[in-house]
Amino acid sequence: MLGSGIIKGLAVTAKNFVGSFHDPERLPTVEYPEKRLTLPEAYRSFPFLVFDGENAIDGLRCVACKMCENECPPQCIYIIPERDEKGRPVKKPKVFDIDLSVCMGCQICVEVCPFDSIKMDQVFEVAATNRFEGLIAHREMLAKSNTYYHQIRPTEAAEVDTRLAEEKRLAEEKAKAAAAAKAAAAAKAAAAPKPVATTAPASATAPAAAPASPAKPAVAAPSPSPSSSSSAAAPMAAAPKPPATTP
Amino acid sequence: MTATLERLPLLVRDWITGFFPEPVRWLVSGLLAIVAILAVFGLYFAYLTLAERKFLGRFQNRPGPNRTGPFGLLQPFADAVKALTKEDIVPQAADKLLHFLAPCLVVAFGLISFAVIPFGRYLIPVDLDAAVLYFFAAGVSSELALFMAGWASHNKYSMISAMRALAQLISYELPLLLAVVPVIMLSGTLSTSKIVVAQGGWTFGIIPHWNVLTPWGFAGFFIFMIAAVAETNRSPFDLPEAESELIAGHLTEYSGFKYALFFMAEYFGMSALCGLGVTLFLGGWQAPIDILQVVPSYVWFMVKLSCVIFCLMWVRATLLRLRIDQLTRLAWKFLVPLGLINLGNAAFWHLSADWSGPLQIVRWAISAAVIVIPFVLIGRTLSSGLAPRTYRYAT
Amino acid sequence: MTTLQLCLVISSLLFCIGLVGALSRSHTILVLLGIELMLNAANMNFIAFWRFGASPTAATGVLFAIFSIAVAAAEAAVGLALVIAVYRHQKSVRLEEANRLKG
Amino acid sequence: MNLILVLIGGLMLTAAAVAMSLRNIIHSALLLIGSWLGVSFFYLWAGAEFVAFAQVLVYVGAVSMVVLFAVLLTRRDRQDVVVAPETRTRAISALLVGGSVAGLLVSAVLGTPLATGPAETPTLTVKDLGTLLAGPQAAGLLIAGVILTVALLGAVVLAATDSGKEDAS
Repeated sequence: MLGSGIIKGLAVTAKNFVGSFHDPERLPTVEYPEKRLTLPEAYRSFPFLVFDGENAIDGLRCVACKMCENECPPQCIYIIPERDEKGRPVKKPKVFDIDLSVCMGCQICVEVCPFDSIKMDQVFEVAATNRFEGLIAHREMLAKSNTYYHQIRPTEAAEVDTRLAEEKRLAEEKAKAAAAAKAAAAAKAAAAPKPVATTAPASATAPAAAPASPAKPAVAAPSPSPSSSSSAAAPMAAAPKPPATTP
Repeated sequence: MTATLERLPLLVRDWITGFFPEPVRWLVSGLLAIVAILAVFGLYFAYLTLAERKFLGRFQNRPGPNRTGPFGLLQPFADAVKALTKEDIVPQAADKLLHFLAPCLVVAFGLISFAVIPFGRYLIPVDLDAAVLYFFAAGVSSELALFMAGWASHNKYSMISAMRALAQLISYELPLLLAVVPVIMLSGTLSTSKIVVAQGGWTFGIIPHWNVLTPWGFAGFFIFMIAAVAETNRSPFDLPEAESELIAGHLTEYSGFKYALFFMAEYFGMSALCGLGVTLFLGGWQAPIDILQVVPSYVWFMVKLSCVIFCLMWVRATLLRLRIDQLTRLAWKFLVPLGLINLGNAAFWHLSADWSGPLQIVRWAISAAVIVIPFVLIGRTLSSGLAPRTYRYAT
Repeated sequence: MTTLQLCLVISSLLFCIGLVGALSRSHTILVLLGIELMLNAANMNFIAFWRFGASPTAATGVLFAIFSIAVAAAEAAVGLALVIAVYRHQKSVRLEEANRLKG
Repeated sequence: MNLILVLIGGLMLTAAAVAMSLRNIIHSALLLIGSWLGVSFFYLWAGAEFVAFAQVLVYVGAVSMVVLFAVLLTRRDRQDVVVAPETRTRAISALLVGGSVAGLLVSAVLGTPLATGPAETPTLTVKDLGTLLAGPQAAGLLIAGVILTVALLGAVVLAATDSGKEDAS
């Protein structure tokens, strides 16, 4: 009969109306600034830089390799590497800016970062009174501690920490092996003039690991370890060897 | 005690007019009536907007405005301040005079309809002999103001909206009047106060003699309310300001206080038309049960009015906007024929007024059949080929 | 001048304004509106004679005015339908251009 | 008493005269609505309540809508509502005719001794009107109803688009 659909619809809205007064399921709205929902761990807004230790700038994991800058689709990242007094690049960003009004939150910078230094934040209240200065995040603003990272995404951070520890261990072992090999080579120097051939399996990591040692001996080492490839948050699993940005 | 409460507004009026000399008392009492209507319905309008927003929120599973004051009770005043402080923009190519006149007229026409509505036993601003006719004469004029707004804005969307407003008015004026005619026929008067008095009395002290509780009155009430929603341009018949198609229709080029005036006029018009519906069909200020007469009559009127307006909000929260051809088809192919049949039904009811005993049941059965059978048949014709629909993706 | 005469003078003037409008304008709708004004002037006379005439109890004037208003509505509807029909043929609403008997 | 009448009449006549001389049809139509409202105020002043409300309902509610619709349907663009001025000879001759008719009517009105009845407002309730319309004047009512129905049908037939013909042309 004509009108039965209208009555059905009215019944649905009436249920909503009555239910919203006593059934929490029917009133899912949260009074936002006072009450906040716990964000899901995978929630992401804009990137931030992770640092270890106490000092935000010195502890930055970033080595200013510019991979994220190159890969960023809207090109919102701007990096100038630090240089020492002789003009040689140091493995630290002097300027690291992200234009938040341009960033689209695609997470590609996180995917490509070989050093686990850039991660996605969960802060979404980034309103500013100025469209230009207010929304450009500088290095100091972006740097957030590893503890904070553990707070916002515990699972992923733990995974990253294990992997970094593993890599550190591997790098140390390798350094030890290299040292041992060097010692052996030195011992054999008189007899055989070709010492490097014995360390062939580790040669892939050598160019990056070796120059990293003066500043941050333990942290940076891209690892082609297959164990982390299952995790979506482990971007370097299939990452290629970083280009040699350092001599 | 009850009598005092009932006469309270009159006593207040007499007390105030007592301060003035005799020759100007009629003027003062007239002005008092105007001020009272403006104050009461101004406040009613303010809280109606809040209630509408809160209720719509509840219908859609959200709490609605609740930030300004406790439970958002100060929201209407915040809105008023905002509307008053906003810049008033007049388009350069607009017809300046008409652009200014339209919001003023729309509120004026919305307000003058209140003059003939009996708000209580002794509370009727003007007790005209041809009150119902006056009401409709005042009501049709407001659509003219909408046309002026649409025309003066020099905007194509506003123009389309103005055309739609006219088409909608012409289409729905007829069912509205056809729904009212049976009431006038049965009560034998055009005066709203006498129509309310004619609906007085209770069977066994609990069943009121309201028009809506008869077959023809029930049908008439529904036709009236559907047409009233269309006349006041409310959802689902808010085609003149269909925001998805016409931005805001005739309101597109209005801002600030002029916009607020249109908003106010919409609510005044709705209150007035619902007030007429209450007067004609729901017994006006009559109490629903005999013993509840201790409550003053004007309270009953406002309670009924609020209930009817709540139903309109409920409908607004539920139904989708019609297309313009569906809108006119509903009027001409459904409401007008039903209204005409209902007229005959009311005539039968009038002629069979002296049937009693078992004949009373026959009377009810015939009257109900006369309205239900055409409803089903016309409904079947109208919806043939439309239902049941199958949806491929939705369940 | 009695009140009745004043009423009649006003209605005569209204009639003449309608007449001048109908004669001087060439837009069909305006001509129609002028005729409506003349009709209104005539209605005013009925009411004036009912109110101030010799036998106000007869109510004939009021009844005549009611019928006249009803017929005026019909007249306006048909007239404007004619205007639209003419416009559709001639693509113009000016009376001078509607000068052919054959459509 | 007469002051109110003169006021109403003056407003009504001014509105009508200005409406008839304006070039923008929409403005003309809206001003004419004002003039019709003035006529209804006259009825109200004269005590014919029912006629006054019927006048508003029919003229302001229905006729004006039809007029505005006709104006909007018979234009090709927005400028079409502003009509070209009439020729001078036409205007002058119309004014001459109108003026002479006015002079004739006014002098006739003023020159005729009119029989006036009692000064008090005759009471005519809606109920009286109803009994009159349904009793002695029933034939008139029926004829008016028939005329309205025929006019409605005729207007629809006239204005309806003959779709087949439109395609051929």
